[in-house]
Amino acid sequence: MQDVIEVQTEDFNQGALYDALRQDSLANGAIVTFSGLVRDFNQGHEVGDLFLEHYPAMTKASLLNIVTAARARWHFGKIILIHRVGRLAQGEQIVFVGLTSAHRKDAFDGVQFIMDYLKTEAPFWKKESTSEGDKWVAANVSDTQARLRWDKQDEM
Amino acid sequence: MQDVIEVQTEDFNQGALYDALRQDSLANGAIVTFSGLVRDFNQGHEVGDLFLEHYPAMTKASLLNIVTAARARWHFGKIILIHRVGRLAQGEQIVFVGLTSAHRKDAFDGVQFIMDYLKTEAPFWKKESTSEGDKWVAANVSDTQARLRWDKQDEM
Amino acid sequence: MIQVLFFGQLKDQVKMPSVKVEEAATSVGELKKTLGVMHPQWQHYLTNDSILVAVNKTIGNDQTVLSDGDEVAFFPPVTGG
Amino acid sequence: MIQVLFFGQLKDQVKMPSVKVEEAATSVGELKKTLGVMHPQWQHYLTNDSILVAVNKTIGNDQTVLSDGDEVAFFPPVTGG
Repeated sequence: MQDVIEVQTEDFNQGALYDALRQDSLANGAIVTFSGLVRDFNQGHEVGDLFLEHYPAMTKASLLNIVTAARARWHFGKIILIHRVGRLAQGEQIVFVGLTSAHRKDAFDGVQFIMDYLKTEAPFWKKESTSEGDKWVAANVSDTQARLRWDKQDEM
Repeated sequence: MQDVIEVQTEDFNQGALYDALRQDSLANGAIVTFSGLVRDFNQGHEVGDLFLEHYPAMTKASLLNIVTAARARWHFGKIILIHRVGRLAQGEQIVFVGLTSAHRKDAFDGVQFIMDYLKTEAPFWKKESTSEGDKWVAANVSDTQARLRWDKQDEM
Repeated sequence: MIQVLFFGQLKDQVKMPSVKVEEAATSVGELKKTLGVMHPQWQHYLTNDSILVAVNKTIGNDQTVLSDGDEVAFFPPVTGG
Repeated sequence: MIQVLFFGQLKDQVKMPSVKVEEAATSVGELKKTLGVMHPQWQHYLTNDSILVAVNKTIGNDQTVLSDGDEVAFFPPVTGG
């Protein structure tokens, strides 16, 4: 499998990951990337640092399952999925998903599918430093809804 | 307007464009990029070089209209749209669309909206060098369908 | 005078990138007829349903009104991206 | 013996990251009852509908069967990405 799936504390270089996707991508003219950053404002309050906890033994297997499920639905060239853990400051990169495909729509769908499942099934938990102390981030209903739309895909 | 809209013969550096998007993106934690490359195979035949013709006086205005229409539908931080013209070899980058948003779904929708309109309304025409000589690329019905889905958005 | 431009495959079909039309044409539809009289071999290409038109860099149609000095571009469906 | 792990806010609520359970529990539901007897103050958190469970790193539910040596993790809805 040429895919790259990593859980790491280190930052990543988006441009280098894009170049890795582009390598040998002659048959796959569409490249879509998503990056998620630490925001300064979340769920109505100011945020300082973020701490990302995970379940080490399970996290990577979970991400691999998500990528495998995406590959079962569409044809992709290469997929790169990187998620950081540990302490992250405002503006830092949290997650990268990028992939290549012969078809533009498949590429967009694939990255969104991976993000929607990651947001609802991969064992990561965010704790924010706020002016009122540390605070575990609550799960978002909109993420669950985004995830559920893939179940209904066949009816569309 | 902090947006960047360019029609150029020169190549672009995806990583540098991403860094420009990320700059001052504290309120917009989602960054989505799309890149389109020259494929080695298109509409059933092998392709060599590609020549991209445009209508110089109209092209940039058309791209600006598309970006303005996207901004009227969603809230974005920064938008970068670059389209190359002239002669391009296999594997070269043709187009880049990238933007930042506070919401993941808006970011994906925005990049797809811009690409769908660009593919159907921006005055560019591709001529491919094939083993049987030069050949103007025919428009894709699937691009028209992709473009039309935005008209129906309100019913969804 | 109206400046007429052709792009993409249409430019190859009419065998020139542009032409000046001195006769008055009040609409794009009228202009097409005038061009068809000047160059009968163009009629087939210009009346193709898929051909698009832009008047002064904005997409129009056969009903778009023309004035002296306008720039009118005819082209096939676009294929960028 | 069953190794029980807690993550996220739940770890703070039960005030420990893990606990070993020596008593046999045939299912996740049974294990929750056992934990609730051992630590009555945990009942409120473990019976929360939103709490997820993974058995040997795979998502399960109250009916998932347990065997000696299993690793069972309880955690709130995930918030990565």
